[in-house]
Amino acid sequence: MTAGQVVLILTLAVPAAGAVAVPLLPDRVARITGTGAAGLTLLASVLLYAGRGGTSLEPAAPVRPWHSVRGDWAPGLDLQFHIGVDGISYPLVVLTALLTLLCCGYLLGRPDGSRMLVALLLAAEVGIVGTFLALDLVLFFVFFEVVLLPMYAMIAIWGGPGRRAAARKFVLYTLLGSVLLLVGVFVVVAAAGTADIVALTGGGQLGRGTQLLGFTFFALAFAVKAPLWPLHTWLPDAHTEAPTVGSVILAGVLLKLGTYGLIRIGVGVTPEGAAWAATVLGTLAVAAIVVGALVCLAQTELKRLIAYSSVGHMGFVLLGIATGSAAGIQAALIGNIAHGVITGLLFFLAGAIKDRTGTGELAALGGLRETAPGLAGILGFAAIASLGLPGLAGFWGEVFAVVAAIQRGSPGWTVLGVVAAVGAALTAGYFLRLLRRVTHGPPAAVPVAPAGLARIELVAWAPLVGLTLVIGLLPVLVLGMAYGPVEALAVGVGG
Amino acid sequence: MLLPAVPFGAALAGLLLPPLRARAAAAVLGIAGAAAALLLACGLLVALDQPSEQSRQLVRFGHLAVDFGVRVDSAALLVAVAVGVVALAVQVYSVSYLDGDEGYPAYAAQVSLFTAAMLLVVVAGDLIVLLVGWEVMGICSYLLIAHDRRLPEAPGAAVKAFLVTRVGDVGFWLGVILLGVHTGSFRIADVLAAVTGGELSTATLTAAGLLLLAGVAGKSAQFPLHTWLPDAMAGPTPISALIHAATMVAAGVYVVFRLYPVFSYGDGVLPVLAVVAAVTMLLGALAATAADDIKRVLAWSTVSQLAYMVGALAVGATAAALFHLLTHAAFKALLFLAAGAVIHAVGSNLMSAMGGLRRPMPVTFWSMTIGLGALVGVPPLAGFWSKDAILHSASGGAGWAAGLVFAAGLATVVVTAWYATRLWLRTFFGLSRSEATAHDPPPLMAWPVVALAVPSGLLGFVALSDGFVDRLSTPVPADWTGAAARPDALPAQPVLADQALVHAGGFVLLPLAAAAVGIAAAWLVWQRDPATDPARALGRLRPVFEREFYLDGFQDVLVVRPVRALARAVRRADESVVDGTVEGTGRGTVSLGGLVARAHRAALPRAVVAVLAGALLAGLAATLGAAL
Amino acid sequence: MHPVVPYVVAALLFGIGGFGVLRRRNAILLLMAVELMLNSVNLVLVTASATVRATLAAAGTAAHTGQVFVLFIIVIAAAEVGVGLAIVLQLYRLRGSAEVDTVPLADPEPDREPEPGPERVVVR
Amino acid sequence: MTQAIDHVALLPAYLAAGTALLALLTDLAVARRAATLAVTAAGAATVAVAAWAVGTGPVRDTFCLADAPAACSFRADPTSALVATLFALLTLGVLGLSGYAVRGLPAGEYCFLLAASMTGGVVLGYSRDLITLVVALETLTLPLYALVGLRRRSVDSAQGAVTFFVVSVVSVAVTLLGAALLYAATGAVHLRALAAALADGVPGELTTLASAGAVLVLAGLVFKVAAVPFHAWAPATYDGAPLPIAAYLSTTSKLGGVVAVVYVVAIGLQPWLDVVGPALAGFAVLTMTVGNLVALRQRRMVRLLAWSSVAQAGYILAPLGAFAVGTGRTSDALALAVTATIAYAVFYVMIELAAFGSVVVLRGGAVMPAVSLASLDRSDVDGGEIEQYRGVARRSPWVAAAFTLALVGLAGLPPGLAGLFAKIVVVRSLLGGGAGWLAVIVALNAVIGLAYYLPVAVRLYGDRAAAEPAAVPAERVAGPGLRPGWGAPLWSGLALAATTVVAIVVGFAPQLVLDAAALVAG
Repeated sequence: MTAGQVVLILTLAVPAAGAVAVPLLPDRVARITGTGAAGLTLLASVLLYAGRGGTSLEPAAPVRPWHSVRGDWAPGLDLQFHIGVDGISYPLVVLTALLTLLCCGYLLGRPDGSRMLVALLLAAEVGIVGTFLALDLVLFFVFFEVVLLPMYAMIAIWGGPGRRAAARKFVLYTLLGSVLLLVGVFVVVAAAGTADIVALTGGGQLGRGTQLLGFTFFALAFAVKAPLWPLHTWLPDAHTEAPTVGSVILAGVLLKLGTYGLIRIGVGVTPEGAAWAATVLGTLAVAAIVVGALVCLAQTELKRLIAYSSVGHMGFVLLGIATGSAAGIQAALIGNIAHGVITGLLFFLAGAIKDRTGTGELAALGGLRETAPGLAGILGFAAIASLGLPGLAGFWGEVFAVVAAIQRGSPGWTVLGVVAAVGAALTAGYFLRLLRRVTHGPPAAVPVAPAGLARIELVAWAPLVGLTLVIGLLPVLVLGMAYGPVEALAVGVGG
Repeated sequence: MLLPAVPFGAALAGLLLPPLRARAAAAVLGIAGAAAALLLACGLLVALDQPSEQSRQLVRFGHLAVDFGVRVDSAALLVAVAVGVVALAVQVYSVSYLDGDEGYPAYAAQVSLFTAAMLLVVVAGDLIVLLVGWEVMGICSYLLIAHDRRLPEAPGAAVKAFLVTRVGDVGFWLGVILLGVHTGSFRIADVLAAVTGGELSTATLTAAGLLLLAGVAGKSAQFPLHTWLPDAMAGPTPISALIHAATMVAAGVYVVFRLYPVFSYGDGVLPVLAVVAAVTMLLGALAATAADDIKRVLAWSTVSQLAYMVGALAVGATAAALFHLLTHAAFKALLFLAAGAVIHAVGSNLMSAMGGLRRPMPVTFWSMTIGLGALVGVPPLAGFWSKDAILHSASGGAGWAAGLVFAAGLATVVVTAWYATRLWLRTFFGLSRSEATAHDPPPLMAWPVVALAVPSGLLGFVALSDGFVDRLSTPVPADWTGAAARPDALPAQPVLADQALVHAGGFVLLPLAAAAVGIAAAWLVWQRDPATDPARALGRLRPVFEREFYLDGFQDVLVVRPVRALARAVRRADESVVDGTVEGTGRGTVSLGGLVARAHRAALPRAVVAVLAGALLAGLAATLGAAL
Repeated sequence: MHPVVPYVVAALLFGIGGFGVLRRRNAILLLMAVELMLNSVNLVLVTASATVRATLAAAGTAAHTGQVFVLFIIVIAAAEVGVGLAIVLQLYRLRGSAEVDTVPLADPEPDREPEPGPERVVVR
Repeated sequence: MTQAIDHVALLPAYLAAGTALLALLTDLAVARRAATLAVTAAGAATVAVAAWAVGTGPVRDTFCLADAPAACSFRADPTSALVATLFALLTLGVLGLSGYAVRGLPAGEYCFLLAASMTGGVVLGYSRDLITLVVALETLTLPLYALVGLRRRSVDSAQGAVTFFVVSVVSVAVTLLGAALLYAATGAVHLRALAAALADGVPGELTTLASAGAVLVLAGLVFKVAAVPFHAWAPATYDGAPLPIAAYLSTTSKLGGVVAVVYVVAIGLQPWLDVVGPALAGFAVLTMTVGNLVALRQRRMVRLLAWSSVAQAGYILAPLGAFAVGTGRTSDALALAVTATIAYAVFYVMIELAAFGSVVVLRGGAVMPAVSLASLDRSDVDGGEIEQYRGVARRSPWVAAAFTLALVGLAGLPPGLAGLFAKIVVVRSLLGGGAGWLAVIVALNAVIGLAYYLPVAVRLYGDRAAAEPAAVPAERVAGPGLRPGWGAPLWSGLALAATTVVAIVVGFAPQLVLDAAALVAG
């Protein structure tokens, strides 16, 4: 058991232990232990970087995990407890750990924060980190499902007025996605005999027919999770009703399960399927961008608007994946991280505004600049970052998704690239409209309770603001380690 | 490398560090940043003899690398110096102009951020880094226009400014990406080498050229996308001076200057440029004649002067264009700052509220006069030399495009002269229509105005020195001598007009005469009745010019309203159709469940019937199956 | 007689039994119908046992299995009738009538629509 | 010639029968309820141990035909040991849960009938020919008619019993007819002999007879599992029966049905699967869909659990159905399908027992507002409305947690890992067997399933509307002459805890169940 493997297991074990321990402890102590557990997980996930055996720049074996742990769990089900981290999954794991820590910290400072919510956050974190680390298809599915109920409970118990219906729609829709994933997994496992992702990547053992069928199931499952346009209707409801912390985790990391899955399994395990469905996926992605932007222009509620903006941003990420080229997949990876950080921040802010003014309706808000200048400033920064201002994190994902689309050369793809660029302009449109409604203009009648920023809020948001700036200026941080694996994936798809 | 970094550091410090909220510290920081940038630019200008380039790889997407490249050459440095000068002047000026405003620290930081972004564009060695600077400038202009809390229409103008430029930027994005994708790298040097080396097909070049042109039109407020500039006057005056007169709007011209081979090799791009320039020139000038708000007059005059530069580029006189850019930066910034002083004194933007300020505000009067003189092109002042150079090269250029630019140029000279004089007379002469006791602005505001008056006056003479011309030459690789060098002869490739900027001889008289005609006409109309606005002479045309040819209305009807309607329609569709199907399936399953449940709400016999029927059917199916 | 005759009789018996089960309202008469069906099965088994011994001579497997099966069936039928009558009696005593078609399968009142209004969920 | 009878093989059956008798004797001799229950529980335990011991020993055959040793009626191999132990343990669990119910019911008769039913189950495990199979099934079911009707003053109970009785009798008739036709066509009653006869081809004109017989036998057996055309009795019977008996019905009786179907299909009708397969697939799909759909609309708790157990029966039958429809009938494909069926059945049985256990404890423990004063007597408490379970979590958090875990397990979601792995086993065997379309149907049904499990779970944590009458205080409940049994809550709680722990352990180590199931298929 090398140190790396121990740390790898810790990243999963610590939140699991936390999730079990927290409900048993008294309220205050529980929340502190919960935050402690989240902190430890972040530390463990960061440590994973050490001793990773050098980032492989040249396209090495398709998936070369830095550390990996392998053990038999249920051979009868082809289920191996095989987890490992590599260039593609590492940034996402760190992002998850960071967001969960921030959420736990945020709850620590709030009067109405409940220890059960912290426990559910840690349980969800186990599921999400497990999914990112899983190198066995069936294990991927098991962790993919672990996330479901904690999120349901979060929305159904601590949500807004219409939470029960929204939570039920969320859980049923996502379950539909994950059962399709189960069928897809076993279509592949039945054909290939093994469920090990490292062995399966590159689609060597699978015939073309199986790859196409498998990819269809995978694409459907992951399209539900990372909302691809026609399958996205659960997202706005879930976001509007979820508590602040729930929205942050939902938008920040849960959507990435879909796109990460599409990259690791869709493009990795069934590359021929990915190549075959590229144009369909690309068109739907661009449709997501444009529809997301247009619907946001006509939105009247703050959180719903940010939810639809996620649909648009994930559209760019999915466009990147659809192109199948190395540039496209890298654009998707950095798009993932950037969206996670920025939208996480946006939802924190939306929550803060809702707590202060009691309403999310844009019509009722206004003139935040006068009443809460600090909050307005950060909201402005987050909105500008989200509309893809170059120099901030959001820009790289969007531009290089368009570059990858145009790089494909065929007229169809160029049209997609152009429409995506126009979509980006529309994004600017609705974000500035949001800013104008919320921050500028005369102060609205709605009383703003604590005008200043609570210390806990600053602590929760500072890392996100910093990260947006740093990733914007130095995208190599996120992409540096992913050159090798992405190159290998792209070769598979003939990108 | 250092050049953009200094103001960027100042900006970041100003914005983020709350302890610096104190006014004094922020002011010092702002001015220090601008001054440092200016000194650095001048130092480099003096020290540097040939273009130097450093770059460091930022990130690699697939095999497309993006590196943080900086390319410094003489033309870039000249523009950098201009930017430094104006930025410094504006920083100093705003200290007193915004003394009452509590948002000043953020304002100062945003101006430094803007200066950094502009310098980044000027020295950018890589297309993506250029794009970064380009967009950051856009966002800074958005933030600064919306700076004034009390002004109700400020946020609207800011959003409009950003969105219109953003529409242009979509074209810019695509142009940059097209070039980058086809040359395999985003470094400008590689791109230019590929262009001149003939690796890119003319079709791609034309497409890239036109797309970049869209971006430039957006940023430099050329014809289709110019509607945002007049509204941007809602921002504080120093901002109008810095962003909407000297730097940002000039960035578009500079980019065309920088990527000139792309435009010149793509066939059909330069004629389009020329047409756009001509139309904008006339449009801007005519609209200025009828505007009553002093800042809107200057804004429209900026639009038309920019059109001059674009026209010069269209005709191939890149050096003349750059020279006009420099002079225009100086005198337009001067005019805006002076106008700021006047507004500060009189308390209103409208010229109808001004008049007879000659005596109470002598300093402003004289600096405004130099500025207006330069604008019109009165001989000794800078404006004359640069405008004359453009007109000369336009007249010398081959092809109908050059002729069009020349004709439009001449007509604009007349109109410019007319509205400049009108502005001059209505503000400083006749009886004072404002109640407030006008007086000269405080020293902090006066000094920058005077400082800017000097280059407006003397910059023309610098052009006389011969060393000046080749500094302005387009930074094209040395071997590029002209059309002949390219194997496939490009049709109607405008031979690069001879770079001589200064040339005496009969030709100079033509624009002078036109200017005189303009001034005389305005003076005559004003002289008959000093109280009323000479614009009434325009008669029926006035409302048309006043409403700026209703372009704003067209844009609203053609673009804004349909997009909003489409958004509402898509939202309704998305919620009712897509969401409807999902909810529908849910409700459908439940009602189906109800149906089946009702079938079970019967008595015991039905259960037995089910058993026997089931057995019967299964048996039948099996026997028939077996029989097959 | 030809072995098929008893099969036909058995089939008829089973049909009558089935019809009786479906038509009869009174539980006890229903039980009698079921007995009829069971006896028809006995008939089939007995004839089968005879024919099997004749045709499948090789089936030395305990020729009389069919009849043994019949014995078991008779025992089962008896047991069932015993318990069945007890149950019907209890139903009669409680409800005053042994009518089969008044025995509801599903609970009478309308079924719930899936989601009564939102209610607050309280978690300590 | 006397037949050599191997008594050791019969030991578990003897013990089970002995337990039944013992229960009667203790009730006569010692008239106290606690003693009877204790004796029966001890008896069940011994049966389990004995079955396990016999199972570990060599394979023993008894009651074999003199001339064809292969065809034996009673075979004690590891499979039968597993089945017998399962029956014994389940009966033990149900006995544990009967703490509350037995106070209102005649304990002696209750324990005797339960033990008798267990004997039937145990014998079913060992039976290898149609006659013993049918007799064992009858011994398993007959006591249940009486047990269902045991709640003396409740009309529902009587009606439930009659429904169950009538439909069951008709189905038995159908099964027997099928068996008779099979015997007529092949002359064989022992499963192995039947398979041999079918394998070497049935004479021309008898094939239709044989196939009709096969399907009718299957139809009868599938009634026990409450597959759709034959399921109408289940909700009424479960709701009418006392709660432990409803638990017994949905777990043990259903397991008996599954074992019977597996024995007949896997051993008896193995060569004729292309006849039987489509029928099974049809039953599976119908059962799943109808079960889930109707469960969406149920208002009473036990009826919801009844309908959900109907749906689960659909999932259990799916692998077998898929196997027949799918391509390639190699023997290991059959083994894969049987393993999946048995594994799912074992997972299901455990979770279902946990679910019913929680209902028993919640209803029995005066935690809920009694609907009417009439049902004050804790003995004939029934499942009650789902509404009554609102806000129960605040009073008894641990039981509510166990109930939620069970519900989520039934739905097949992670906290209930057992349920999740059960679903995975089914889908894996379906896709392994090549019936992809059936896998998709199972997947969709899982989604519908969650749609009714989750609202129930959430209601446990719902907020009790003030308007409802406060819970009836415990002391008023125990009226004169009704001593609250021998620490009823203790036993039930213990049984529930044991089942939940087993469910969790199996959740984390599903390989145990899979190896056991492979045993059966082996």
